[in-house]
Amino acid sequence: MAIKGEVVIDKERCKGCGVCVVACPNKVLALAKNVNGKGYNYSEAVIDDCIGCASCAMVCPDGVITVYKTKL
Amino acid sequence: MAIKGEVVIDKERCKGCGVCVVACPNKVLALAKNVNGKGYNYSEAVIDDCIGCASCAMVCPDGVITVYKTKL
Amino acid sequence: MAKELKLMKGNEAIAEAAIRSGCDGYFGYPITPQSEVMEYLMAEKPWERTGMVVLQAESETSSINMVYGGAGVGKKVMTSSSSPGISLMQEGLTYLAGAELPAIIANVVRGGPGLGTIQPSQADYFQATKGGGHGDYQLFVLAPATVQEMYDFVFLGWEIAFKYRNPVMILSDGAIGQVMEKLYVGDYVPRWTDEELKKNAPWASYGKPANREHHIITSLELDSAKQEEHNHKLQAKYREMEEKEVRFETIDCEDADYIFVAYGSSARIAQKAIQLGREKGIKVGLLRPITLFPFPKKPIAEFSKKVKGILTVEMSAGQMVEDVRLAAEFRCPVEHFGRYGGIIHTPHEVLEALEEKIIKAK
Amino acid sequence: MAKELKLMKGNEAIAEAAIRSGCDGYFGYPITPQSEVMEYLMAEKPWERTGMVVLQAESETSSINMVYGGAGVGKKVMTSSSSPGISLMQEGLTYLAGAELPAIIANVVRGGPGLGTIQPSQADYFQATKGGGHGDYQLFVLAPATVQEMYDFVFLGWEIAFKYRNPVMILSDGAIGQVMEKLYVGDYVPRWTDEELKKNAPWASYGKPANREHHIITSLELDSAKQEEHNHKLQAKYREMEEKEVRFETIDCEDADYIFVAYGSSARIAQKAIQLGREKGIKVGLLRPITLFPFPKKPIAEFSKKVKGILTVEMSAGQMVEDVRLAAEFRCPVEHFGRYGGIIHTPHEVLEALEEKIIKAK
Amino acid sequence: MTEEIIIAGFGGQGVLSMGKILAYSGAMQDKEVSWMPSYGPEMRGGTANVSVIISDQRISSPIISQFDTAIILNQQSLDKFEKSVKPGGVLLYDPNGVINPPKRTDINIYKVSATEKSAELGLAKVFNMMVLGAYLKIKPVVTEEFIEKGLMKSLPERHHGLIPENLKAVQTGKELVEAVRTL
Amino acid sequence: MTEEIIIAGFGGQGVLSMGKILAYSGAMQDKEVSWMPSYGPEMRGGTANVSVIISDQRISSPIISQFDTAIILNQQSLDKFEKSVKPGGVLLYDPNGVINPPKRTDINIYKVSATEKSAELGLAKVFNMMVLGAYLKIKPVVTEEFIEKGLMKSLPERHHGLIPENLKAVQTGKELVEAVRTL
Amino acid sequence: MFNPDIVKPENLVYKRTDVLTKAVMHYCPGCGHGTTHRIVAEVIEEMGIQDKAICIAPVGCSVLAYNYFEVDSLGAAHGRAPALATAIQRLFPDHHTFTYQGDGDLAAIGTAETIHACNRGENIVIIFINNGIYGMTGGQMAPTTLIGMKTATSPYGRTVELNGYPLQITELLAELPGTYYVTRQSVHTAAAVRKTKRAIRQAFENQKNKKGTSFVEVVSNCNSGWKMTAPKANEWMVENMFVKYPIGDIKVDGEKVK
Amino acid sequence: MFNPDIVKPENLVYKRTDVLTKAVMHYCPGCGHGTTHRIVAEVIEEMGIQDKAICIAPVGCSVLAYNYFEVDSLGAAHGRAPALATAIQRLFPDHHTFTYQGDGDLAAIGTAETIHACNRGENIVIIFINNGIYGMTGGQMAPTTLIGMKTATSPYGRTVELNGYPLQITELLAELPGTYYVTRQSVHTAAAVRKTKRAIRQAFENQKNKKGTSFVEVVSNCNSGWKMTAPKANEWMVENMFVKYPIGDIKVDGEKVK
Ligand SMILES: Cc1ncc(C[n+]2csc(CCOP(=O)(O)OP(=O)(O)O)c2C)c(N)n1
Ligand SMILES: Cc1ncc(C[n+]2csc(CCOP(=O)(O)OP(=O)(O)O)c2C)c(N)n1
Ligand code: SF4
Ligand code: SF4
Ligand code: SF4
Ligand code: SF4
Ligand code: SF4
Ligand code: SF4
Ligand SMILES: [Mg+2]
Ligand SMILES: [Mg+2]
Repeated sequence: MAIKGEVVIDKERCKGCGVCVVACPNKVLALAKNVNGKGYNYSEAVIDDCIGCASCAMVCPDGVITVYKTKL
Repeated sequence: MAIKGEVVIDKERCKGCGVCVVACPNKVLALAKNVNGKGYNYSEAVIDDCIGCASCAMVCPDGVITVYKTKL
Repeated sequence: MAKELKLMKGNEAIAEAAIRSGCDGYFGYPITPQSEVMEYLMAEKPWERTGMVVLQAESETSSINMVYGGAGVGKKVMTSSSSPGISLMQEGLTYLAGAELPAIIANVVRGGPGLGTIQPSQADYFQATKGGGHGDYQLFVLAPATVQEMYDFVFLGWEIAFKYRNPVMILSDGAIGQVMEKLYVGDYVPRWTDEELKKNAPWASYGKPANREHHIITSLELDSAKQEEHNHKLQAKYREMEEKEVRFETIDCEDADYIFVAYGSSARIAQKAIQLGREKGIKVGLLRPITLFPFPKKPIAEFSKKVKGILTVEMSAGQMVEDVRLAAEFRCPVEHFGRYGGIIHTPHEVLEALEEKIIKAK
Repeated sequence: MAKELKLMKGNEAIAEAAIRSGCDGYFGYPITPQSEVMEYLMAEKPWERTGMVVLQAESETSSINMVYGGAGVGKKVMTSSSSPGISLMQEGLTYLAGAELPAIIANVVRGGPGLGTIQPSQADYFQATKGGGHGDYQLFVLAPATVQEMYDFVFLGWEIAFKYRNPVMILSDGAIGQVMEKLYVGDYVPRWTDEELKKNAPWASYGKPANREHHIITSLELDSAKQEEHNHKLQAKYREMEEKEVRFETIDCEDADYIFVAYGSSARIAQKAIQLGREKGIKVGLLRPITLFPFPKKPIAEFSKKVKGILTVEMSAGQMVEDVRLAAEFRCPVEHFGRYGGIIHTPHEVLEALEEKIIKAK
Repeated sequence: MTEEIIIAGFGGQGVLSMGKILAYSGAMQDKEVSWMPSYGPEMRGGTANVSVIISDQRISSPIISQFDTAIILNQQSLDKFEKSVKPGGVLLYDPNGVINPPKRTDINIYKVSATEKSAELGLAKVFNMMVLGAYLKIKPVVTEEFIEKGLMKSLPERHHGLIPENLKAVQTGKELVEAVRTL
Repeated sequence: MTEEIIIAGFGGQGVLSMGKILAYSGAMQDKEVSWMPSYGPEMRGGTANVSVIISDQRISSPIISQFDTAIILNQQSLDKFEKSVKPGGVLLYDPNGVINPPKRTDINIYKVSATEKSAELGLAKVFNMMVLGAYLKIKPVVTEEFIEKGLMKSLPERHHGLIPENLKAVQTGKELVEAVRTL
Repeated sequence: MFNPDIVKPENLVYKRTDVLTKAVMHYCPGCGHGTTHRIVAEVIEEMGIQDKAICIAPVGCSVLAYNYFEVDSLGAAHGRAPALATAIQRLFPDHHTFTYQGDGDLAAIGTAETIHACNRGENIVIIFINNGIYGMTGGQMAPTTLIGMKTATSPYGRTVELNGYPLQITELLAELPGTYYVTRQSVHTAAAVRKTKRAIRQAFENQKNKKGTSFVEVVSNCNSGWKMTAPKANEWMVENMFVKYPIGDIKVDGEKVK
Repeated sequence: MFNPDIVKPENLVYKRTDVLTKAVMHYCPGCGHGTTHRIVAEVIEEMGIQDKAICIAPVGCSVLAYNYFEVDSLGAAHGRAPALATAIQRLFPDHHTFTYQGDGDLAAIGTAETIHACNRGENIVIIFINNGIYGMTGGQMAPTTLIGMKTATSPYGRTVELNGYPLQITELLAELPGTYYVTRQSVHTAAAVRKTKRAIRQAFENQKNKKGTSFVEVVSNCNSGWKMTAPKANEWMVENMFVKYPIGDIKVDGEKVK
């Protein structure tokens, strides 16, 4: 039984600060090449290793990350 | 050889607060019955036991006591 | 309303009025000649009777900001001080005006500038009426001339302050603050319940119930267009006050050839000078502004059409005289007389000034 | 005097002028839009070159009192801030005036009231000229309209301040503080030696030599008679300033039917409005007060006898307009126009206001 | 009728409360009154003074510099206020500690040895009421009846037991007063 | 001649210094100039803009809301300032990151792909000078000679070595500019 | 990479609290102000005190905090938030008045108000964001700026000679008998955020129990003022700020922590 | 009782210093202000620094101190003396700028100025008269007023609940790295006066050696405010004030005394 998480990032509200990227224990997140409407390179999940630990959400100053977790 | 002191109190500047009276180790000083021009019962030497220790002068807030001392 | 006779200092009357008018909080800092306001409150312990909070702050800067806080949550709060302390409150006062908060500030004026003297003066007129703080704003300024008015104007102050969401200054001086006179006090007005507060100060930040948006009390608006709009709103309010809230008293003006314009202590002295003048056959009257802002422009304008001259009598180098001139529009001579720096003019001096500056000067 | 061309912000020009004019000390606290004054000084490190002291204080209250201290010992000291910070200095300012201390205070005005906005404004006119602090006193108020004047008026400021032993306020606004323009700077004026200080500020408390009485710097006088005398002395000084130190500029006034009265940024905009007006055949000129106190009453009185109307242009709800009316004595219509709360009027708006409020209105 | 009075002496002599009782009494008798203490750091020196006005009309300035009556309780106050009595006015003083008695000849001068008397009777506390009595003998600006009412109003209720003693002192003062020189 | 310009983009794009060099150059060519940055907390958002005026006459207000020319370096600034160009005026923009290009038809529109070009050349530092070059091609308000003088005056002496590179970038910009739609 | 099997309400682990408004915060990317706001709001939500919470915003970058907290709020004059809070909490003793202040606001111009509110033991919560700089006005030196640190008003680095010592205001406040809880935390890692949230919860619980002043310092980055990216700023903070401002409890339940 | 054999210049043991003016001080009889003035003046005389001494008088009973010290002086606004002194000493680094302040002035309204001057380590001397009351304005409560003490604004005695705790500002200042010497003394006995004088001397010597801030508290009676005779007030002071404000050195040569 594996723990599986998923993050939903509000791309348009993300400011691309990158602190979530640093905070993720599994290196799930990275800043996108593309920019959002405000010109920020928003954060996105780049690999599928999220464990739903919410570390990213904890440190996100703008509270734009929603975290889900389930046991598969 | 005895130490002999003498205090000169500027009666008109004395405010009769009495702290010199308390400070004198030899109880030389007392407040006068009479008042000075400002209505204060000024301090005066009432016995001849002054040893010129200047304790009275030290505590006098108004600096109105001058102290002399000699060895007789 | 049962009226009870007391003999009280003006400062004490302010304190007594605070308690009886349902004031929620007083925040102050000692300064001569107004320290009795807080001393009286501390002795009366209103917190045990009405629940009113009384606190000695660490400075006037702090007390005015305590007032800002209390006013912002919808409470009836006040402070008092004297000139130097009031100067320290200028930032706080412009914040109160900018955020449109109701509050009472009593200034028991002493002689300046600087540390000056502790004797009575009226040289804070400009500061009170033209804005000692920055920006375009107005305090509502009441000028009591008696101990009774010191008391009454606290009640009136709350009315105005909450009606217009505007700080009210009670501008008196050391003489009115220190003198004991007869005073009739009325019944106790209870402090507002939480429900009354919500009704009377619906805009306040008293704690957000689930069913409304959060409230924000602030004087900041970084968007200049909105800030200008806010300023327009403030100006409209001030114009409304000028329309509706002017208060003044006239004495012996019906047949007057000359009038004194004087407020507070000076008005009382001028009143005596009227007697002296009339004894000498000089027909002189008195217009006493009770509100310094809004200033009684219209009645002065009317008089300026009728009388031969106006003498303003102030314990200052000449401050209110500017407003009188602006109102009289140079239709008749308007001159200033006043002793200042802690000296109070005598009725004789006042009359003499009228003769010298107005009657003889053409 | 060698003149060197620079491109500088108004705020930087003040700082550069301080260094070049032999200023001994600057004490300040950050606030937008004037923080560059101290930032420039800190970057230039004048203490290594001229010995000038530069210190960031813990508040404006503190910085104005540092200025009071430095001024009291005869040094050329100054501070700068913007509206809310200046409101906090009101006690300090009345102390400076009361103790007759020379100093320069620059106010780079922003929109109020309260925290307001950080955009330019001219709504601190009353505060600067009528006494934001308590008591009867006057600051000498200079109103620069260009970066060059920001620089020049620091030099002029010292001259006036020491000549009259009076604090000088340089009243500008966020636009003049933030804009970069051409600036010609002159030679360095060395700081005073101790000997020069004693000569130029013989009254100062710089340390008592054996051969004279001790000096006392104070604004306190508990004896009301003496306090009144002191006040008379101050008033005489202010009258002397009014006699001798009025400064203003007129543009296109020779043939003018109408004139604008405007200072600082507004004067520049009005100047542009003149062009637009003259293109339309409206003969309008500009009187630009350079000293706001002493106010150019006489020239305005003269114009009021000649022109058909006067429009004051200020970024405020109407403050200087009162002084213009008092000077014009209602001989011609005097109206006010101004955007405020951080908004700057355009030349078109100004011209339109002239047409609406003066020309069309009879 | 307008009576303008200065009462001046040392702190502790009951100057302010004497003034207050007088003012209260006037108020009870339906007169306009004012009571204005000097305030400020001169109090540091231990002197105290208060001006009281009792009048049938609205009182203009409560701060006055010329007096119908000066009630003087020490030398310093005598030096300060002798000159401020209006010509034809009254100066009442307690001679205790006064080395240089008043010299003016255009005013009515009275004295009351209340210090001495109250010490003698062991009634130092009502010294000031004796002085008040002396004053009322010279100028009956309020009637006895209202002095009692004034006392009742100005003293806290727990002290109302002392009223008879106070009224007695007023009486004593009336008997004690001597004219020194009257016009 | 009076030319009123807004330069707007992200912080870090050299907006303020481009304006400063332009202003300095004008000043060296004996013109009146003003340079007025927007200031305040909107800077937190990372945008930066500056208005520059170059004129033969005394400049009235340095704060202007309508522009002869807008030099626009990102979408946000385009959204904000497109409407502020005077009819018949010039809008010059760098298309990098611009999704919604300018739509007005009553102004002259130019573009300069300076971001792309400077990246390509590895000369990101002089990106802003390329934009400046493009502008000067459209509106030669100052001559090349004075741009050099302006650079000398505005750069600290230790950076004077970089001037040739900067001038070259100006040149590149002049070549790079394209008219999108002119009246 | 969006998995509808996982993203459904019953699997929700973390979502933005509704005690924050919908407004986009104006803070620079990665600024600790945002994180701290979030957890203060979460505590208010968890304690169910939204209707009794009153936020006093300062003058500083968080001047607009009142736009973000979905609670009744007031914007104080620079440095005076503790004076406002004093009055409000005394007037509404069952409310939860808290101030949210920067280091310039609290430790420079507001020194007297802070010390006296704490000394009186006002029953308030003070959240103190120490980023060693005046963020709002463009990065000038603050009382807490480190020695050697470059700011707009110490462009060559702060020196003791010119500007004195970094002020450890928090340690000073812990000396006052009126403070009941004094702690220093940070929000740069998930673990730190969790600890800080517990500290803030503790502060509000103390207030509920009328214990006096609770003071929570959050050492935070000002990446704009420090001229670094947010992650770099956080690293720099750990290496430099934490030396002068060590993380941990200073006073708990009215007793200094040894 | 006047003996001409003894009263002659060569036998002089003590006389009033000429660094005090001839003016009669306005202080109440027995007030410690006068005593403290005297010994400050004596130190100035003994050190020969009259020409370099600059006195900053506060607002408080000692507002007129400038009339008594025969040195160049300035009267500061209430609480701001340390700001004046900061500027003056920086502008005249070889002078001896000292402030003379009461507890209301220094520890209430002047808290920020005091703390920041001390924190910057300004090379000034601060003489701090702690009499637990606002003497000048008629005896109101000061930050240093003891619990239970009756004043004009605490007529039933100060309570923690209403007014908070007596503020030990001196201990607080000793925590700051900028203070080099912090001591608490008194002037109620001859021995105490001698010790206080040594402390004041030490303070001015430190200043000469540019050591930073020296802070000398003098616990003193306000017999008027306390409503006692001066001798009684001194007794009361020993029994009550000294408990909360114990006499002795708190920090010497930059090191806290254990
Ligand atoms: C009386 C007054 N002085 C100065 C300012 C300008 N000002 C605004 S914010 C600020 C400093 C903010 O720094 P800090 O408190 O550390 O908050 P941060 O922005 O770092 O979060 C200053 C000095 C002001 N608004 N009012
Ligand atoms: C701004 C301002 N606020 C208040 C006052 C009134 N005031 C004068 S002295 C004083 C307190 C003095 O107490 P303290 O400093 O303890 O000195 P002390 O008289 O006890 O020696 C106060 C509040 C003032 N002059 N200025
Ligand atoms: S922490 Fe938040 S704002 Fe920053 S990059 Fe990640 S999701 Fe975006
Ligand atoms: S929830 Fe945890 S594992 Fe998933 S992205 Fe966030 S930090 Fe990484
Ligand atoms: S201490 Fe001085 S003032 Fe007091 S009684 Fe003695 S001599 Fe007189
Ligand atoms: S010198 Fe000493 S012994 Fe003589 S009177 Fe004074 S205290 Fe007493
Ligand atoms: S300037 Fe600093 S404190 Fe302010 S929002 Fe940006 S990073 Fe945060
Ligand atoms: S009131 Fe107190 S402090 Fe002031 S002089 Fe009198 S005893 Fe001294
Ligand atoms: Mg900060
Ligand atoms: Mg004291």
